[in-house]
Amino acid sequence: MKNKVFSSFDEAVADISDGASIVTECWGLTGMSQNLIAAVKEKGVKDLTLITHNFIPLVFFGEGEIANLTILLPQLKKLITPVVGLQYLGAGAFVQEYVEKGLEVELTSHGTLASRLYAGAAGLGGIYNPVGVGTILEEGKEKREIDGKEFILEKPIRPDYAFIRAHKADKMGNLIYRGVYRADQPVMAMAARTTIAEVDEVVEIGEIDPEHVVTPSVFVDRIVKVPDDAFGSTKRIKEIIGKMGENELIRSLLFR
Amino acid sequence: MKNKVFSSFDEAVADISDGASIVTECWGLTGMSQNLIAAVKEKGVKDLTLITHNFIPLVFFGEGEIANLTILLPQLKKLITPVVGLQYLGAGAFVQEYVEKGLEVELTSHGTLASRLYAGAAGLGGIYNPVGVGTILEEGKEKREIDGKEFILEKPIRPDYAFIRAHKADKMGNLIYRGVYRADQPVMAMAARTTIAEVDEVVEIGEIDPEHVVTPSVFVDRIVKVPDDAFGSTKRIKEIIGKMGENELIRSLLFR
Amino acid sequence: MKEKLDREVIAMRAAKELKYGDCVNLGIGIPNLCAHFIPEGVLFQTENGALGYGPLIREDEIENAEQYYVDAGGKFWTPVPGMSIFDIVTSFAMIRSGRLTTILGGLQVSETGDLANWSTGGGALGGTIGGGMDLAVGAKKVIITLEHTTKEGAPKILTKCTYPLTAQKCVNFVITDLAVIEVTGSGLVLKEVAPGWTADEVQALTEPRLILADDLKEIDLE
Amino acid sequence: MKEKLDREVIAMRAAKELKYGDCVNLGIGIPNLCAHFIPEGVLFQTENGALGYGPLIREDEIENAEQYYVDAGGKFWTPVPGMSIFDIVTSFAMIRSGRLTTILGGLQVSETGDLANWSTGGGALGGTIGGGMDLAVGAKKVIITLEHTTKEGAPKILTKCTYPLTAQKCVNFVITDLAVIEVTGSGLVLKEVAPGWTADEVQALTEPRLILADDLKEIDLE
Repeated sequence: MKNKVFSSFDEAVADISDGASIVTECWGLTGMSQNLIAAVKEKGVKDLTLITHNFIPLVFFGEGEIANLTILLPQLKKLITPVVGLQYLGAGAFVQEYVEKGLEVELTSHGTLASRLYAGAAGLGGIYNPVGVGTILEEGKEKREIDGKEFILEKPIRPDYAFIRAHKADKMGNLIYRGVYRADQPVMAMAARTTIAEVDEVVEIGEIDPEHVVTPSVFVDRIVKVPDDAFGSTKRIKEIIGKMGENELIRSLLFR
Repeated sequence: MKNKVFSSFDEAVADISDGASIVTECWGLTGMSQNLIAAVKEKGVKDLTLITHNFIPLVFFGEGEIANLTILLPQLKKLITPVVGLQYLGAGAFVQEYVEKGLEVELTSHGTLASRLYAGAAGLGGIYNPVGVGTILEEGKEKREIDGKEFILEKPIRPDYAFIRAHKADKMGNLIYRGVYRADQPVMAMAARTTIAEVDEVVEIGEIDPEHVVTPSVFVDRIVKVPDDAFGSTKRIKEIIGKMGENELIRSLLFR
Repeated sequence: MKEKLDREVIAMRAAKELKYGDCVNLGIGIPNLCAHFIPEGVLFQTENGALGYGPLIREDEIENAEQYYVDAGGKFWTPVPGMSIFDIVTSFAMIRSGRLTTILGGLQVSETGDLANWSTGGGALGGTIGGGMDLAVGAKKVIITLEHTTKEGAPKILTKCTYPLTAQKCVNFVITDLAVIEVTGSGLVLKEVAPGWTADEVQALTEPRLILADDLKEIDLE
Repeated sequence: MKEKLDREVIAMRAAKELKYGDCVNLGIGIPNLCAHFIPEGVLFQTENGALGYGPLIREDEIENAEQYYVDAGGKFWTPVPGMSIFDIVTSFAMIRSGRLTTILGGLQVSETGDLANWSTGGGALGGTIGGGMDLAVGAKKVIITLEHTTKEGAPKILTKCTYPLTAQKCVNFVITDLAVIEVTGSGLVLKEVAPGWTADEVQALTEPRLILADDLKEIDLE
């Protein structure tokens, strides 16, 4: 068996170069591959295309508490996402200065992004999508009536890399998630050419029931275990959640 | 909670009428919803459209031993499938007389069928498919070059009914499969308007771990438990497999 | 000035559209409040991949919040038996295959059932799209909750939306602080009015002409 | 007449194209035989939804056959640790995303790497399509095993296939009972010949012109 287990995040992202495209998840704190993101920040590669379901400045957290996706903003050439910022924090205003310097933002919807990633994985050339007709999403795209209904032609997404945050990997690369950490990660792993996973635990072959595998090993190229003191470790996330109650903005947003 | 558990197969298919479309699985013996198929045969509805990954006369088995999909042949108006018959048994020759009487056969490939069912579930109007270019599958379809590669426009499939053979259902309708029984069944359940499952076991709510659910309850409308003496029960399949060794054709096909 | 319904009552009325066995995805704002009024046997769905989960974690329960169990808006919820966890491909097949009901907030609704709810303008970066467009297009029933007019008194139910659209011809029901309106092929049908309000008074605050339902009645919260 | 390689030896040579860590989908016929020669650390994939499963059940082991564990051809296999079970959407994403190698049987291969392997004619019902088209189009490496000529001695490697195509320009390697040929942008490169055969003799049984590899050698089974 190929050795897929890497001992450092730096090593796992070592071959990522300028101009690469990366898909990664971010639904609030969940499923974020914080250490891979931090490693790409550190590496300083530029002109990246970033594909993500949410691109939100998590202003609630202190410096060094989390490595949020938005730290990559200065390294981006293009951003494909359904969510830039949060409405009540001024939506996409925080990326405006980068847009003026040339950042391209391609909006999409969550479901459309899921379908486009699936299309990338299944080798499709395009999909006629029912979502976005008559909206900002149809601008510049082919529109077509099929069986009496209008659709927009959307392109597949086939990223160079997927950064995955999983719960457990066995040494072959089979992954399981936990709760909504799953979300878009399985389809990201299928769509990407190279998949790198950071995981809570690396277990022996046979410890994951074959029926429960969510991402089969063939889709996973590199695995790094998240150390206890690293970003997004169970311990650190617990601490962060514990402190959420102290922040009035968080209290009002998440608990009322 | 809605009562989804039906006490008979006849009751579960009671509303299926002439002209309905049904998707169901058949990979050899596995995953076949034999009792729902037998109930539709018994009911005698006609002009059905049948969508399946394999449509194969399982000539190895005796009358009454299994209820194979091909028993529905006289009731079909249209068949969409990648496999009609087996090459060494004369391929599609066995449907020829029905074709002459008006049966329409639409060929596809396994992967294309999977994508078309997904497209049906995701509400897509069509997909540009890389498979089939330059083959019999492109006949009568739009062909188009996208980014230097040719694709064929394929239509989504949105069947009226899916017949599912699962391992366990909880009373809400969450399903798990076992081994390769899974195959195309999850996407069939997502694509169909009404999903009917025959299962080895109906268990209480909470007995299926939420992380292990393969088909979420919302996709499942009706559930029937397969009695021990019914087609495809664990007991009957074991008996059939036990007798396989006695059949020289099976021995040569499956074990050499 | 006459009293309008408050947000809780709008939510309560919207929740009445749901019945035993329905699966529902609730948007942010008034729709979120519906959770408190939803009848037993209705399952909640969240875009990021869960169905049939339990109540949201309350402010005084933060210590029970688990990172693995949050909805698409980041709110923590409680796992319960019978729920299911799935990936986003499955989640949006669920949303787009007409298996769900959705209750969403609205900025504007048009006579033909167009919905604007993601942006008041400002271009691509003026709002966030998220999964709202998918829900509006794909759900079997789209219920929009909103206040009947802007703070300045201008109608939000318009002949044509002026804000960027979320989806065309997608709305089935509109529930406001003044009325319950059904979107039909012939136009907007006024089904219920808030206590103390007349159809004429509601019409005066609505741009397109309302068709009065044969059984037009006062909003019923029973 | 000079001896050609038998089916087992073709399979053995084809198996040599696989290396540690590869995932492979084997077609029916000669490809199936490759299973006996495949190096350790190569994982098997079957279209109906399993990866990394164990050996096929042999004739004398029927009592161990389990209905839940069969490949796409209906053959029973043995579950082993590390394998994974998945649905067909995942399976064909695996196949079509270039993550697999495939070894397939062939009826004809053309100069440009077109493949015909599902039918010898007879229209839509003359053969079965299955997942072969997906594998031919989607795999990262497509290896075709076939006898170099028909029983009557006519070449199966042709300028243009005469049988209905499986896919265009999809073949990377052709392994026959006489030769190993690589399909390149400039044409068919003859890399290896069967023991006792010369390049000219192989060319005589091949329709398109073969380019001789600089390191043309005898088929190597070490």
